[in-house]
Amino acid sequence: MLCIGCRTCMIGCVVAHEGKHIFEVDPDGYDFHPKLKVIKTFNVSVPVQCKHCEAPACMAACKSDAIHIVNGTVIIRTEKCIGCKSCAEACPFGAIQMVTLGSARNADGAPRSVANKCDLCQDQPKGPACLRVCPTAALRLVKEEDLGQTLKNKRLATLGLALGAEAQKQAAIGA
Amino acid sequence: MPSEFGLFVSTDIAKCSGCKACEMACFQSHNIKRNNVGKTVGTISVPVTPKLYVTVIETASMPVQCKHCENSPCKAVCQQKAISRVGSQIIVDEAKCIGCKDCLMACPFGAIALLPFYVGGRQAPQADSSGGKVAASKCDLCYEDPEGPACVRVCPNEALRLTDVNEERKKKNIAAAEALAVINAGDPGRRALS
Amino acid sequence: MTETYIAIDQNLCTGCQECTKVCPNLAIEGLPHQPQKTNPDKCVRCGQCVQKCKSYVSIAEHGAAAYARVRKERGLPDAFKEPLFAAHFFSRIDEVKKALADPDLFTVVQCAPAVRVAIAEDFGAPLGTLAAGKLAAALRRIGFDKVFDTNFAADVTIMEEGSELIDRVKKGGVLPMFTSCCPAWVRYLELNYPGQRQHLSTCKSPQQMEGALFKTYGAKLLNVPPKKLYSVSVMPCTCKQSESARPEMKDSGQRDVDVVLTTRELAWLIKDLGIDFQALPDEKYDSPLGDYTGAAEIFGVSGGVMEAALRTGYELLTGQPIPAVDVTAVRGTNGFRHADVQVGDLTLKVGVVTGLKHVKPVMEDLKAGRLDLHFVEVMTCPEGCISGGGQPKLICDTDAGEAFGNRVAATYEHDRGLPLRKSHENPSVQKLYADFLKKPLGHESHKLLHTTYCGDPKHH
Amino acid sequence: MSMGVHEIEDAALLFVFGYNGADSHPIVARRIVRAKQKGAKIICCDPRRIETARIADMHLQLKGGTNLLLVNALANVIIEEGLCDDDFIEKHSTGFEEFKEVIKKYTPEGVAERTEISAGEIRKAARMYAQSGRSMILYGMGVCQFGQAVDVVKGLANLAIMTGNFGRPAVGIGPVRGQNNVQGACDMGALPNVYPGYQSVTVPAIREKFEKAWGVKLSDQPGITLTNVPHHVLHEPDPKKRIHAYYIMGEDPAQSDPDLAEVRESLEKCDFVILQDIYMNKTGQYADVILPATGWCEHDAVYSCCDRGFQKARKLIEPTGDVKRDWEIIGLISKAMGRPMEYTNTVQIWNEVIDLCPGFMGATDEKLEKNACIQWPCRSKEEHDMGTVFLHKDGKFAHPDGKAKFAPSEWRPPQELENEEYPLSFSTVREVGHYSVRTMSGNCRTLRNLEDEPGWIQMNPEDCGELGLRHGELVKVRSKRGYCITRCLPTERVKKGATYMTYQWWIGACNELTIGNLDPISKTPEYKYCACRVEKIEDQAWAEKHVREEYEEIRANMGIQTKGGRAA
Repeated sequence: MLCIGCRTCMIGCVVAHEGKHIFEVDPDGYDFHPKLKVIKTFNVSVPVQCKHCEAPACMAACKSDAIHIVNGTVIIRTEKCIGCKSCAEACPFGAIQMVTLGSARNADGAPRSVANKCDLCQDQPKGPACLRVCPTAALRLVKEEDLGQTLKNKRLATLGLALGAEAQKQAAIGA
Repeated sequence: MPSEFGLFVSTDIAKCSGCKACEMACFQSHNIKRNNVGKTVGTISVPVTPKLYVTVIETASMPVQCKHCENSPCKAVCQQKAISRVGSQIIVDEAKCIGCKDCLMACPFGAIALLPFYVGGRQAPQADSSGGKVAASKCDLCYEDPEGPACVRVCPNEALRLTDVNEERKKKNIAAAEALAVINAGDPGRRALS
Repeated sequence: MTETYIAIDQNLCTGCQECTKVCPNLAIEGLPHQPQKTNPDKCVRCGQCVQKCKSYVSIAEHGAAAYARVRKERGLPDAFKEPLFAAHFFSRIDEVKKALADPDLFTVVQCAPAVRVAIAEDFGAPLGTLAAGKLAAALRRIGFDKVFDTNFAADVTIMEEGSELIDRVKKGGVLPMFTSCCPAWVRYLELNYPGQRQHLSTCKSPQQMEGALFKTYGAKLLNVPPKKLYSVSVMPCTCKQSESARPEMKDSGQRDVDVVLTTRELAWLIKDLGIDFQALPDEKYDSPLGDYTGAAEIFGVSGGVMEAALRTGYELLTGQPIPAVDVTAVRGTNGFRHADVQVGDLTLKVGVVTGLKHVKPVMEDLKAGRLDLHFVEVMTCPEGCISGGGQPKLICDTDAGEAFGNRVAATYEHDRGLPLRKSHENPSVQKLYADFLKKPLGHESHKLLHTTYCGDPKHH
Repeated sequence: MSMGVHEIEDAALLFVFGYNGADSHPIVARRIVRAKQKGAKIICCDPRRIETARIADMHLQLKGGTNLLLVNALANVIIEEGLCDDDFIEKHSTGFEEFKEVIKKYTPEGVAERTEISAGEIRKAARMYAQSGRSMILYGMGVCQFGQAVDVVKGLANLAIMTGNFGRPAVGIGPVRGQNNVQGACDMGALPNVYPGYQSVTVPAIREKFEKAWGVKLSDQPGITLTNVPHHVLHEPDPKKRIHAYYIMGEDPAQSDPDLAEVRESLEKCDFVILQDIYMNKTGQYADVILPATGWCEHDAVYSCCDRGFQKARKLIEPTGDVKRDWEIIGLISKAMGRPMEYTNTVQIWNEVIDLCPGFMGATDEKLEKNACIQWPCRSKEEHDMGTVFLHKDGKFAHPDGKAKFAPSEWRPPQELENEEYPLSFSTVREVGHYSVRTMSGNCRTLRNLEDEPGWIQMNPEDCGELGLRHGELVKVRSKRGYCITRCLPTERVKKGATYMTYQWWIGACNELTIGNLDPISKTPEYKYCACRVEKIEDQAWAEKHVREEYEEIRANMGIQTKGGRAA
């Protein structure tokens, strides 16, 4: 709920994936394809991006062997993508977008369009760019061990609540 | 707004009964002019050649049809230039097809079949006049029909829909965002702000 | 020839079960995505499954040999080029061709009202094109010695059934009285509500009346021995064949109707004989058994029998002409509709059911004594005979609204254009009574035109 | 601002009125988010469900143009329910009785219908504001860009005075300015009625001080405000009083001023127009002379933050191309016009400024070098005077009697209301990503790719439904004064009947629609309210092509290199 909808994460994503050359090429000559998208509804402003599912529907739908899990991250190998859109259709979160690449063309010279989604900045030594650039620190990387700790904390809190309630009940009976 | 990327018809497998109404409608829509097919079965005098293929197994069924790939393998392999992109869609020009079957082999979905090609109620001659012509047949989204794909219109179970993935993405994104609001509300560290 | 009428080809059925959704008597059995089977003991032969089925055999997939084999199994002519669907009926074209070729036989044909508003569709005409004249011409080109019309018998049906209703109302007979011209409905009632059989009109259907008259009155007029008279009917219905085969349907001394073709089969026969249907001139049906009024023509649409009965009943009861010939109160497409019609002092409560799935609540009301009606018309098919199981089959069911609507409109159009629109005004019918039957519900009528539906339905 | 920006985090209650921090100032918005994290309550008054509204404890989604009704009603509740800080009012203010008299009739029930906020909500908000202990008001262009703007500012100040929310840490009222360094421009006297340091041109002693320092004779008459320029070019009958030359620095009136048709006419008819800017802009197309200046990272400077904080900015890179620093250009022109102005660096200039402005006197270059920021007033050059974080300490105000003055006003509706022909209300807003008229951000490739021509019109989905409009469809937006083409953005965040556009687009130029109604005191135009209608464009293919071509043409006219430029 910290997100203020500023979309700096989207810019950060593009800069991280395009590299420094975006400041050197023709202003229209690079690919502006953020791999996450800030969504604003009545109740919420938040970037939506890939959840790196354990059983990815996109991977199951891919007929061209372009989607793989590498170290727990779901990665699209765009060079293998035939642009059939099955993964985009399969993703329940809308985390995959079809994009047209300016940087690559098909053998017949036609523009090349591929599926595009978050890869957790796997090539970035400092981790996901969206996290780093967010001015309100609204994003965080959920790791498996964090998930375990969060659950443990929640359960401890639940136990605490139950103890409190029990004490009140006893006090009521005593009174 | 016209779609930048190829639209395609997708199936809700839970709804598809495998009835082939889509195949019949597809055949009709493409043969009204070419083979004088009317509204009743009695007006059919040529073999039924659909552009989508209902596939049934013991537990499920669906019409397999072209996804109108952006980097289409079928188009890439066609030496005759019989497969091209019209707007955002991949279209086969049957007149140019010589039946080499490369596109059938290249398509990972099995969405293309080699079927007899009839014009005016008769099978057209093969290019070398050696016999009846066969040609690659695959979904063209009824691009010449202002009402759009016939299969979608006739499905008795509303199992088919014309899909624009980037449009659908908008809706899915909104649902995902709303879900994140609930997830954050359940997170003690962030609850103060929800 | 097998006595199976409707069947599902186990090799073609994909198990989509779309047919089970339209079957009015739960006669189709099977698992999803597995081939389905019809249970002949429950099937009412309405043929709606045949209309619905889109699971076809593709030549491209199965090859020409498989196609030819199935075609032969189903009794289809060589000229047949249509796709073959899993749900089908067996054709009797061969029997008709054989009879036509037999020099010893005198062939007569009758044709139901709904056929003429649909058959042209199979020759590329717009849905619901009226082709009464072309149809008569085609039947003549095929080689029938006399081209008569079921509509004549429909007018007779009104005389008999109208009189029966008046009789029941006046003498405190069993009410409500249900129409009996739809054989699938009759069979449905026999299977599910045998205790309510006495509510059925004793009248035979127009097809069977016409058949009985052919081989008695007709044989005399034509001066042909009844045994040499071969009687063919063309029907929009896949159940009429089984109706004609019922054991009680031989009151003329022979089988009243020898063979029944559906509309589609007639179209196949026309094509098989190389007749260019659309190029035919308009011709007339042969007199007197082909003379008809508008009241007979509307038998093909839901509410039509009721409307025809009211046109005549009103005048027979009151002695006055009916104020409006178009009785719009009973028209429509709703599954069950009812109206109060003032006939002189009598408020006649009438109901119309179309589509057998709508009849069940009506019958349950009847059993519970809640059905306060005098006369009920029941038709099995969605919008009456024009939507029958033997009518031209639509490639896309999404066209059904247009097809049925146009066929209904063409039927009423034909009715409006005829010089006579009330059954009792048909001069040939009047002559039939004067010369032969004497009076409605008379002795001769009783023998030839009425029946008791008493057989064990499982054997029909 | 009466407080420091960093104090926002420490308020017990933030009353955010007509201010959309997340879109206008993400960095200030971060302070608001932190305040919330630290337990502050937030009341957000805005017709749209802006980001602040999402995290607010109360969102008063008022109808546009009813600001003063709401503000007066809040005061009404505070008085009626005895929530005033009577001691503060007694000791530190004047005019409370007259104020009460005016406010009496603004009951919550009386304004509920017009403001579209229930009396219960108004009461609840008033109680929360009056009772938090540390309530801070932040307001923005949603207050200032109305025909009745100054009155609302005074109304908000009234609330702070009557509840004693002045002169302590983390209270007060804060206008969060519309433009970067607009505070600096005002501080430096870029106003028609004052010299630097808000010293009036009509006070002889002050004028003489500046005449002496600069060695020139100075006028004792206030000048002309920016928004009155078109009038003085086009409609001034006396040729001597007419404006003949127009020198524009870092501003793009042909994009940012209301009623652009009139602005264009005045730029065309004006005898001589000079534009001094870092990039070409729309106004530049009308300029006789263009003076290219250095950008923010190419020169040393002092900025003023909205909280009166002077901050030193240092050159990062050497300028390239034929450009000069702003002060160099001014010096050269001054010299050419006969009065040498020979500075060699910015410190020289700064020293002159603080010596002439008592309020800035202590903000020496040495202090600015050592500290991130010095907030004026800072009157002593001594080490101990580090400026003033919040104003009115101990209840001391700037009026001669040292007291705050209650200033009651009666509400006036906006000049142009919705009507049959133009059934929707229209307001200009900001969007994060493009700054102001985007002279700068439009030249940033990533920001331009994030959002580009022709922009969006935010509309309630119900209104879109009635017009048969879909997301992303191009539409014509029309007012009495003109029209523009933009894309439809259905959003639940906007009330039915209201529409919003950002004003930086060249094709979706919403100032073609806005009205030149000015606040009588501030002369700020009523950007936040006029009537419009939205028209569906049947031929979308044509519209897309039109937008593309128009964009290419505008860019070509501005000398922007295009290579397969992609609008939309």
